[in-house]
Amino acid sequence: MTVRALASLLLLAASSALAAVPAQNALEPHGVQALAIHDLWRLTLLVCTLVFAAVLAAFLYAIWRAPRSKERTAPDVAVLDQPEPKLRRPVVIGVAVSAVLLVVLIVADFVTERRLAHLPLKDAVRIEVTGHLWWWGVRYLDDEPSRMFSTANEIHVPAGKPVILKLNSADVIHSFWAPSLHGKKDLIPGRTALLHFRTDKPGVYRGQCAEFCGFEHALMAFTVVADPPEQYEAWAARQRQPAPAPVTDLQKQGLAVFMRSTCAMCHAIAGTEAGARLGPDLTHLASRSMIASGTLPNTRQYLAAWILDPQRFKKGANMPPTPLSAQDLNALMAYLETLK
Amino acid sequence: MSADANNPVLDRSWSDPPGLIGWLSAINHKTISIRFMLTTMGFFAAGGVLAMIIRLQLARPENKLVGPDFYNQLFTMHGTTMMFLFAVPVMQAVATYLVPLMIGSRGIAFPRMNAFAYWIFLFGGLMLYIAFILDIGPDAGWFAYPPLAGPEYSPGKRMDFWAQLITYTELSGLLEAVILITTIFKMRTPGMTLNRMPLFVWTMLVTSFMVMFAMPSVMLASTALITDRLVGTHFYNPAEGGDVLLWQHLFWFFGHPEVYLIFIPPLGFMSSIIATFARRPIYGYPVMVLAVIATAFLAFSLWVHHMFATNVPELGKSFFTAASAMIAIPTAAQIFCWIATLWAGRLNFRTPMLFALSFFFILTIGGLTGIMLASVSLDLQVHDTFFVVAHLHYVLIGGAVFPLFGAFYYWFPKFTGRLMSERLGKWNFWLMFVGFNVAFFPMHIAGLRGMPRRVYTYPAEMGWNLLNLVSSIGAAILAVGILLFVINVLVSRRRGEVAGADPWGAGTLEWATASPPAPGNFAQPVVVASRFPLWSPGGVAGVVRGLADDRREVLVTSVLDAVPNHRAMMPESSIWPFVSAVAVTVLFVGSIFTPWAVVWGAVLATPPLIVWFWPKRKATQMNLEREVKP
Amino acid sequence: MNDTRIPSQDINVARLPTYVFGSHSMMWWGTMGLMLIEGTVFAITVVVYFYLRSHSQTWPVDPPPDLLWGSLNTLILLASMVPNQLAKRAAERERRQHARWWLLACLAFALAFLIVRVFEFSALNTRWDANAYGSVVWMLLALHTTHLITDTIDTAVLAVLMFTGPLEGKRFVDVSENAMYWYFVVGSWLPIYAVIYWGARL
Amino acid sequence: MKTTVLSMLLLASLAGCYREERPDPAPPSPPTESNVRLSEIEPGQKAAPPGVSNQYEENAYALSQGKTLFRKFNCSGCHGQGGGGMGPALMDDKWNYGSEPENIYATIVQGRPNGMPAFGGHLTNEQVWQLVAYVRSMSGQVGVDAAPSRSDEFQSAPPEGRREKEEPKDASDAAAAPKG
Repeated sequence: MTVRALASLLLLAASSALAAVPAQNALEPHGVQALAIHDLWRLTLLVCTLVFAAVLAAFLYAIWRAPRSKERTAPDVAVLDQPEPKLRRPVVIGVAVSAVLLVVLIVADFVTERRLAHLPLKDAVRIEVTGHLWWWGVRYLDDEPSRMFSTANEIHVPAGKPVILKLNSADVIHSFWAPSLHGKKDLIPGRTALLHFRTDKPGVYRGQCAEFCGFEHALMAFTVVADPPEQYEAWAARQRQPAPAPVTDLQKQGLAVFMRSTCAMCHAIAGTEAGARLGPDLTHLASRSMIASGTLPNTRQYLAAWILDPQRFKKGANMPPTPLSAQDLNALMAYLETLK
Repeated sequence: MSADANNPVLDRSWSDPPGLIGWLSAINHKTISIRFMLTTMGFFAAGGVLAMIIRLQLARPENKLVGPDFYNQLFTMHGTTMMFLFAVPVMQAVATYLVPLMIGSRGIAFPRMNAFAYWIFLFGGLMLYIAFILDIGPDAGWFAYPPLAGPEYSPGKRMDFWAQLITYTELSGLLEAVILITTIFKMRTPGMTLNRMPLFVWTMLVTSFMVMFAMPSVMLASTALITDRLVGTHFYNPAEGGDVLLWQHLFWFFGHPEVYLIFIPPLGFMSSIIATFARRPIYGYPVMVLAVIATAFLAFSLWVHHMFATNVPELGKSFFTAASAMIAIPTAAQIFCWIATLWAGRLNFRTPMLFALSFFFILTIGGLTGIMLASVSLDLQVHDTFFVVAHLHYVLIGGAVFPLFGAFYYWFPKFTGRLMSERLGKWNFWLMFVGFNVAFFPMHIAGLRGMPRRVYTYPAEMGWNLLNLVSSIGAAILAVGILLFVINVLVSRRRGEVAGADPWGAGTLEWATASPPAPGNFAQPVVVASRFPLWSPGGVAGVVRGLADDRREVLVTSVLDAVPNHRAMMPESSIWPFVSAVAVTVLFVGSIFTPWAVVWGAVLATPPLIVWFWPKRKATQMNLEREVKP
Repeated sequence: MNDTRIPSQDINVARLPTYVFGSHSMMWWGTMGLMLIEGTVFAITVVVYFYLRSHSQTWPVDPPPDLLWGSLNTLILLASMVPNQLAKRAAERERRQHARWWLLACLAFALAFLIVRVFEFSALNTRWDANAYGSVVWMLLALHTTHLITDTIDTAVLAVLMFTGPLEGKRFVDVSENAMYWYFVVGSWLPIYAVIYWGARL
Repeated sequence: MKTTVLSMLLLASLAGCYREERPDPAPPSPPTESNVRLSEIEPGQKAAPPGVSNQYEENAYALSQGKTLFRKFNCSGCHGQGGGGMGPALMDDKWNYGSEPENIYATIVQGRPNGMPAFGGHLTNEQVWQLVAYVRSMSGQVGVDAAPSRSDEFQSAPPEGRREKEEPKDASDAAAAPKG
């Protein structure tokens, strides 16, 4: 009965997966590391299922074959004083087989760990990811300082190229986890951790914080966008540019609103006077597909609603509500939309 | 067969005094244990209600039932309650009832300390729940990782209450460990050598030793957290030379053994229940004992597997992978021994047995997923996801709660003199079993499909909706099952079938005395010559004569072979453990608000403790009259 | 009904003593249990000290504690083992007079130690809220002081009891176990002393 | 008897809610009319105290938010961790422009001569009141059980919750020379 229930459950789970976008799933690996772990998973699952089936079969057979009794049935105490070789052998064999299987699994794990650790890192893209309450700061590192740039919550990487993430935290412990690419790694204040991965196929992969980090831990997601290499280079080149100067009056007015309201206290837009680093870098805000750390799609309506009252969508968000007149808001939106 | 006879003199000398003051002064181990069990089960119910709210919130994506602030308090309280206010103490609570009976003793060692430990536990739990009701419930997780739980990111007093709760429960737990070890080592009835002890007593002995090495670690860690928060020490402040991972090391050095503190006593329940309902001793007694001891040792060498996602050195991780996997071997050995026992036994499927047998299904799954978590690489994927939630509930509910419920069905007649309803019991069991699996199995899949733990909401398009809905339905079924248990207890306590001394035809000493036992347990303590004295042809080997009935005298025997050594006089009932616990509570709660509370709290707590110790002239006089010098 | 049993191994315990000294007594096991727990606390705190040290580039961050008071206290503590041993022996021989005075002597040593302990705190050259080094050093010393204070109170209570009564044989067991606990306080001080005073100088 | 206990519990729960509520309770509204004038000649005067009671002073979360803002908006750039620097110290008993919440509110919103910028418009009302509450906690003006404890950073002064309460000495006349 239970087995059937499990089977149907699994089926249901599989069918509910159809709607899911983009992948955030350890069972749908798209990076070399996630693949290696997935291989290990399949082996482990197989071994464990067999063991489970064997134990359950032995148990069920034992209770099926044993005669029944009542409270008053005379207990068999004679066995206290005599060895029971018939029972001993299966128990010893069972323990021995368990030990052997465990060794197999441990060895498989070591092999997988080596696979994970031996990703060739030549020409790797280096990205510094900083965890904040509750968003991800992303900085593309380069030997040449002028080629560095910042963005947030959306990490573009070239498909087929190794990526080195340098993980830091600005406040509490977070954990970077994009299950389709690799396992997770904690971002620990006072320490720096490294995470290497490579994704071989272009695509969009979702991830989210996996270490409880307070209020809005649930809404601290990010996306990793694997672009074909040339497309990635084009993207990076654009990101290195400062924000375009506002052209129309409305856009100019929008920038003015940005500078004189609360926005400029926290956000930076390269190419303007806004240089604060407390919130996500907005230089190329319009090029990102999501806002509020993967919480809302980056559309005009959502962005405007978010600016007016972030707590409506993300109760603990540190961004304060900004009461703007319809006119100011319109101008601000017009300006922000130019930040491609 | 029963060595029990009515003995009003003995009853009077071991009874708790009447009245309210008497109620607060009670120190009889059975009285305290019943209160302890009821208290822990009360917290279990409270924790369960919190869990139901969590499941309601997660039943649908983007649910607005509770907000993040309350949700964080909910799951923190749920975890804290289940770990610190239920799972560990309930085992000790049951043990303080059963261990003296199983070893044929009239009482427990240090009975006043036992009462004190109970009151401390109760006050700690009440403090936490009162704080929770006042919106000062802790909200940084039951694991309270700094810096999130530290002064900067958990302002206010919420986490101080949490940290102080740790002090309470660990103090209580440590005292109980000392009490149980002394009881087990020194108060066994003559003839009960170590290798004739019931397996449950063995598991409690091992558990108590583990408590003594594990709990100091978390007490120190939480003390450091309190001082960080209250007086500005820097244990967890990286800017001033502290380290946030220090907490994780200390916490998991306790936290992992804690799982085994919860899991090992139920192994003893299993052995008691299976032996009785398979009508034969457990196969492989020495293996069972050694397996438990091996588990205890290994349990201290795998705490780092909770930290695989941090940047601890890779080589170290491999060691912990191996250790974590190897701990499966002693458990496997025990499972095989039980299966062998069932194989060669004659089985009686009463409700306690059903609960015990469900272990083979649920715990085996939990153990196997545990092996997956031991692997560094797999852990990197499933760590901190719902997969772990599923795993830990399979281990703790399958490995501890189901056997515990079996134990309640099994020993309920001993506690109350009446059997629990078998019909309700079967319903209770099957609802819990089905509900549990429906609730927790889908979580494995949700975790693998990318759902992290401790999230108060999730987007609708992640593909987790159905899994979560099924989990919530299962949780509701599980809750109905547990509700049936409560009903069964309430009904059977008054109307259940009268049990008699030994309703199950069991073989260990707790069944040799009346149900419920008289205040002095055994009118005539027995001499044993077997692991199952009541099953031996001719019954127990003999009786112990010469223990006074008109006062609280117990026989103290040698550690290994239980050779009679001396007669010890146990203390009279006293209100001072209660008063001391109140005073210590003032100290603990006060020190949440000001460090000076440690000073004036200590000044307040010292007099009751001295009065507690101070001998009474009359009792001393009586003792002197009968004193026999060594 | 017991009388009808045939192969009876009945035991009569009426003539067994009502109290004993040493490892046969329950009090000994209780005390051992507490010592084990507190020993674990000390050991873990020392581990914390070295853990923090291994994560710190400079250690100690502040100048190491002055040696004078700590070393003086070590001497006092070592010397206190003499009256302690004598109190223990007097108790085990049930000599109330001797036990009284030796307990008082122990008490005097304990008080002397506590007084010097105040100077010790002031000579640590760091504060608990200065940095992690200060925190762990204060924690170590404070933990040990807590044990000292409790055992001092315990000794005082027993000393008074020896004077005023009511007294019976097993109170001497209490005195004997109190002495054992004092050994623990002394024994645990030596590694803590080494860590606080010499660990900072290595 | 029962009702007494119940109502007391209820009362206590109100107190609890208040102290730990997060996100914070609603702030007081800004002073309707400001009488702070901004010019070098007349460096502002003490506002007539309209008696605004700032609920944030009793809310631990709001105070800690205030502390975060104080650091993140670089108040510490001039005022240090309270000991002062280019700007006056905030943890002592001297107040050039008044120590009452509404005075500090005005100071933040309107700015003061000699370097204190006006943050009006750049901060929301909530943020200003959080800052006000925090600034007052720096000299021990708020309850110790709500005041912030140490931060996870380099420590140059004892945490706010452990400071002695200073008796504010407001500079009584406008002519008092601003510090720094």
